[in-house]
Amino acid sequence: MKLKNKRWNLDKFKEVREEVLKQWSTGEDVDLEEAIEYHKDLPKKKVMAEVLAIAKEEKATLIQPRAGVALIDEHIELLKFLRKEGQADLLPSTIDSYTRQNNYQEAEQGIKESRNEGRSMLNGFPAVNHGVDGCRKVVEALDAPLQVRHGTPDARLLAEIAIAGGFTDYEGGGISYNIPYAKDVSIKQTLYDWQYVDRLIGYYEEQGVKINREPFGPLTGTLVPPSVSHSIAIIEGLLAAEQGVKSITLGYGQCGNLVQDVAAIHSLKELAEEYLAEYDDIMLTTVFHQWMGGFPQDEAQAFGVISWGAATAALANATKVIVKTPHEALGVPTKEANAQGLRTTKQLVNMLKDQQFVAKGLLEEEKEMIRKETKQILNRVLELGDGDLAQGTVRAFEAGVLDIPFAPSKYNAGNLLPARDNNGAIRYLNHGNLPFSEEVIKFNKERLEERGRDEEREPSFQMVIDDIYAIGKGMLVGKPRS
Amino acid sequence: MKLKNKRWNLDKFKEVREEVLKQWSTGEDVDLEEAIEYHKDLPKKKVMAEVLAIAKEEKATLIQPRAGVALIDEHIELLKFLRKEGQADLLPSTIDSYTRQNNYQEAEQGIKESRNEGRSMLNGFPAVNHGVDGCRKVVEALDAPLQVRHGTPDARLLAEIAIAGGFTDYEGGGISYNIPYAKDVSIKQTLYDWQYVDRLIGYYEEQGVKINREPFGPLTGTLVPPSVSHSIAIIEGLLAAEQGVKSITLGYGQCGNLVQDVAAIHSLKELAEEYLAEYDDIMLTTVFHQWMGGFPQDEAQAFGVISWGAATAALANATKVIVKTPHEALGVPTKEANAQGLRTTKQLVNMLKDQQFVAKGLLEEEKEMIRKETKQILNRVLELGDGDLAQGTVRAFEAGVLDIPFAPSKYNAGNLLPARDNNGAIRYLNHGNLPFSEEVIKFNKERLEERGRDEEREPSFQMVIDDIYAIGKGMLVGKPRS
Amino acid sequence: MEEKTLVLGVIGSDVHAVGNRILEEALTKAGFNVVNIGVLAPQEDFINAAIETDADAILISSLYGHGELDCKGFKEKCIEAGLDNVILYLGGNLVVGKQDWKKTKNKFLNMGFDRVYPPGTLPEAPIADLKEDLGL
Amino acid sequence: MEEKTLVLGVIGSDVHAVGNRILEEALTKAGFNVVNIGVLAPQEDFINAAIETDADAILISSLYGHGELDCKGFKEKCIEAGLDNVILYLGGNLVVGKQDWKKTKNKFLNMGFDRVYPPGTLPEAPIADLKEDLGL
Ligand code: B12
Ligand code: B12
Repeated sequence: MKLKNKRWNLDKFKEVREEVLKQWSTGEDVDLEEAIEYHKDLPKKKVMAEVLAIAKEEKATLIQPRAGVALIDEHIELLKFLRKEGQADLLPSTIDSYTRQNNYQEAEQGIKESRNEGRSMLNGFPAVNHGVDGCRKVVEALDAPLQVRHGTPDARLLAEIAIAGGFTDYEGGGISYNIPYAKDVSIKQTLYDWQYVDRLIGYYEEQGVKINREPFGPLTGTLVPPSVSHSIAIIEGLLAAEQGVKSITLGYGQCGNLVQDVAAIHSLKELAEEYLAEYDDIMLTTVFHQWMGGFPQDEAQAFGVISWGAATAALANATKVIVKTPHEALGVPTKEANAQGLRTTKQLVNMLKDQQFVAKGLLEEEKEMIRKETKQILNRVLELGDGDLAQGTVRAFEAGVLDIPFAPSKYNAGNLLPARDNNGAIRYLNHGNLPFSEEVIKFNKERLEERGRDEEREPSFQMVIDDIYAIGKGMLVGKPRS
Repeated sequence: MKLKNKRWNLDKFKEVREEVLKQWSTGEDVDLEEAIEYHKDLPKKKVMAEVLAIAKEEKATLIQPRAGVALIDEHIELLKFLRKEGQADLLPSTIDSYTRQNNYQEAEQGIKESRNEGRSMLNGFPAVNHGVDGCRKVVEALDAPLQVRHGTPDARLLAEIAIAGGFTDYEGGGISYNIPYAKDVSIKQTLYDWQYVDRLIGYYEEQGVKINREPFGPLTGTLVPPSVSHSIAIIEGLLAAEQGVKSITLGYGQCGNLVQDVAAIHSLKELAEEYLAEYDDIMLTTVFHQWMGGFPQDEAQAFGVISWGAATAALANATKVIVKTPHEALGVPTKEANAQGLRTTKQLVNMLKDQQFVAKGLLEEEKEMIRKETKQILNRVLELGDGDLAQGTVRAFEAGVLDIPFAPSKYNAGNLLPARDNNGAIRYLNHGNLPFSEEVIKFNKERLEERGRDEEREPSFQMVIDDIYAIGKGMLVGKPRS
Repeated sequence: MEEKTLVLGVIGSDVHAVGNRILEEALTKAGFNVVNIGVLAPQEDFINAAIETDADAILISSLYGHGELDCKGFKEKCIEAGLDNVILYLGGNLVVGKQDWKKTKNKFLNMGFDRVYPPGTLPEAPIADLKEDLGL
Repeated sequence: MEEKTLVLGVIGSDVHAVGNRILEEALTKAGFNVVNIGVLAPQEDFINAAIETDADAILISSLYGHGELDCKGFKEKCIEAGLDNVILYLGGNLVVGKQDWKKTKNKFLNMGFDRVYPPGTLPEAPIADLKEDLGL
């Protein structure tokens, strides 16, 4: 296996493909040419890239839930409910955790037990086991675009089946679906496997079929500084574009400070446009994730957190927002709770759609800092790869130049300690080996020292822990309890 | 009856007082000197002015519900619940509508029927009927300051009883509790009656007892432009200060556009400080009311509206925020629903407390316009009164120089038509006889024409109606349905 | 079409004026002759206005929660006043609190109202019903 | 005090790493010898680690909802491996969805766990319980 950021030739793709389709029995039902025809017959309202393009044009913010259950009919019922009672604009199929780890055998078991117990024993929709026909049943039952949302390091078979099954959007990437979601899988391996996915989608593109790709922005969802997630989002966007992907949604998980969050969405868009300028005809959109860390258990408080995410998404004018539910802290939501989160979000997105958050003063300052940090990281990544982004990414993780806080992967240095400043913006308490300039380091340090003075304690890991618990306890900044 | 903005001398006050205390049998239990001693023994945490002063100092935003039921024990239970389960910082006693219209006989009937039916048949707490001792039972059972919230044109007896009963804050004013709450009561009469209330509180102040006064900011709660409510708030503040009131909270009802709302709270504070400069030792605070117009019936959507109000209050740094509930559109909330609204609000106020909305660009522009409009109104009011504010107010209502949209009172000209502009800010579609300069008129007109072009229709009453329904239907701006 | 006359108002100590204003506008636009007695209207005012104007229907709003107390005996008073045939509609937030709508509705139907409308009713509903009930 | 050894980890295909990291920190600070096998840990890894380190207790996290499937037969395997006396704690979001906690708790107690903790448990709770159960 040789990893280079170069578009795969078709021969190589087809060679690997044979192996991929053998990973589970349903693989043999995938017929690429037939699938392309199938997609060409889909009405535009079922094609993610088309629906996103309209939203982008109209500066609207679309809303999308997470949802998936074990059995097909129940899954359709769930999605129909979210469309109707939740006014979801875009639909997901969240994949169960066994499928994410390629444990199709256990997924099969989960399907059986779900049938027996009469409730979903899986935390998502096992699309591989249900196969192309199963996916198409879902696609055909619904009147909105469907996206696969998962967390799968090796997502090749899932991509083959789900896309042939009529899904028009595929989440993930070689970094974002590895480091937060795996322990022992090398970056090199997942970048390679995701080149396959991107090449597959590039192939569809070549045949005139639009499939949107969305790197998973929030990563571990826990105090991730914007420049860390931006760096990864842009790398994954570039790697996808190289394989021929044309329609890309870059994501970011809410931090909770309005200025930082708006600055993050604006700078993500601008930076990505700069970096992707070398590729033609890219349709770039953004997705904002409502708070991805620990939630309050109380539903009224959870509604507050959901609303704040919705408001921020609208003020930042993200193309879509991924919606949490009032059950978040406790468990996979009922369809009713899921629809509630959607309706709360819709109310705010509608109320705020014509309001702007103007790029002046603090906001400009924050954007500038995010831009600087991100560029310093990305430049070093390219340097480390001698100009090759894929190689550079692998080496950057080795060197801790790319590093994700709280990630389970052993391929991640894990040196970062993020903490909130006095206004709740996320700063680097320890920037590990991120290649930051003195100016950037000083900026971050000063912000945290300011908080330290306020709380009469040295910034430390205890501060980080307090921040992790804070939103769940009703605060943004984890001030010491008095 | 002669109305002048001059502090009443004590003889006049005592003369009127004799009549007031005879309005209902419980009046005779009021002993002013004993009440002053009672107040002096109250712990600071039960004194509104003290608690507000700390919040002002700390730049915190306190949260307060509306709540009141017919019977004392149930009322105490309700307030205890809101304090404990809703984390309310400040407590209310919302008075029932019969008491508000001085129908103590019907209130008595309502108390009886409530006992029989085992549920509150009144929409609030009939404080007059419960008398001084009844009020003290409530005050003594709770550990936070209590405010009377009502809507009573002639609120003299209610003030005597409730304040002697240990309440430390009294809402209302001669305009704000007349025009939105009555049909046939003259401004002159209510200004006079509220001078009595203010003089009563001024008397307490002279004896060293702090009673806070809060003009009712939101008025009819329905598309009230900030300069209208600011003008009234400042007039009532000045009238109160003249009678010796020292602790004043000025209010404003959320419009829904973030920039306008923050600009409104900032400008309200600044303008009031300017106008009140002639009085010594005034402690001025602000209150932000979550959306006061029609609510969505769906609770998830209502949580969204509540959250947006909470977020705006925090970003504007109002001293307190009055909280709505998920039952708003349907009926007086259960205590559980009330506590939910509070918890949602607390979550946001906490998450946003260290965040600022910076006064640059659009915000400055908006503030400037509100200041101009308000000053143009207030200057004309003073002119009309030949320098006397009370006289000027009466004449200004006659002349339509003061005018409140959608008010039931026949003493209100009712010429105003407010409508939202494209960003959801409230503008004057028809400014009636408000004494605005060409510049102000042009500004308002242009904003609404811009919306008209966007919606391909002339700005008209239909636009206003659409705006009134909009939030209930999940939008801010009432765009024509397509 | 023959012009039908409606008496419109908000009963009791209730001051909610916004819905009343919108109903007036909508009913007038729909071709009715609307006699709006406004807010804070006692039962007697509705009856007097209906007699004076020879009204075909009375539309009562109650928003503030005291609908039960305020509407007691209204139908009986109408009959006494010889208004047996006048159609009675009632709408708004009729009771205190969020209560089961069916029960609330039946309570007021039993009190003699011909139609009873839940919170949030848009003007289109009573307009259609009036056309039906008045044979337009 | 004699140092007690705990095996800590997140079972099954579960990758939620944050609570695990915080528990490690808190338990270590509380004076325990913590052997953290991290996320994505199969039953066997817990058992092997416990044998190797002669552990006094095993603390299993399951956040992602597959707790029922992943914990099946764990107690039996412990007994087979001669770990009869090792204390077993389980915590996290154990089942799929927001379910009645009492039922969930009993389900896992019946499966042989000594203590079972609901979502959102702070480290103080298991620390106090460990002290009690290990006689510290
Ligand atoms: C952050 C997060 C993620 C991150 C995790 C990043 C990482 N690698 O760590 C990401 C985004 C990657 C993620 C992915 C997924 N997640 Co997730 N995630 C969360 C979230 C929001 C916070 C978890 C967290 O870090 N909390 C903070 C820490 C400090 O608290 P904690 O984990 O609860 O641990 C504390 C206590 O529970 C206790 N405790 C934990 N274990 C034990 C053990 C013992 C013995 C004791 C005594 C105590 C104890 O002590 C800890 C410290 O106080 C929760 C919901 C929530 N809680 O708000 C969902 C949640 C856990 N995730 C969930 C799901 C379903 C998933 C996914 C399957 C799908 C998805 N929604 O994307 C994938 C699963 C991937 C996999 N294979 O595991 C569900 C589980 C549902 C259920 N049980 O019914 C939750 C509850 C969200 C929901 N309501 O749907 N997730
Ligand atoms: C604005 C408002 C006010 C303003 C009113 C200003 C004014 N003078 O008009 C102010 C702030 C002054 C106010 C005061 C009070 N209010 Co108020 N108010 C509201 C609010 C938020 C909106 C009402 C509104 O204007 N809606 C918009 C219009 C267009 O809709 P509408 O009034 O519902 O009318 C429509 C329909 O109902 C229907 N309809 C109405 N009547 C009829 C009749 C017929 C025959 C038909 C067919 C249809 C119909 O058609 C209308 C047009 O579509 C409602 C809650 C809500 N709905 O969100 C509470 C609400 C009505 N108020 C309430 C209460 C309790 C009060 C107060 C007692 C106390 C308080 N909370 O401050 C005082 C009462 C004063 C008094 N004596 O009446 C309660 C009533 C509770 C209950 N029934 O259980 C409500 C429901 C809020 C709540 N959940 O507590 N209020």
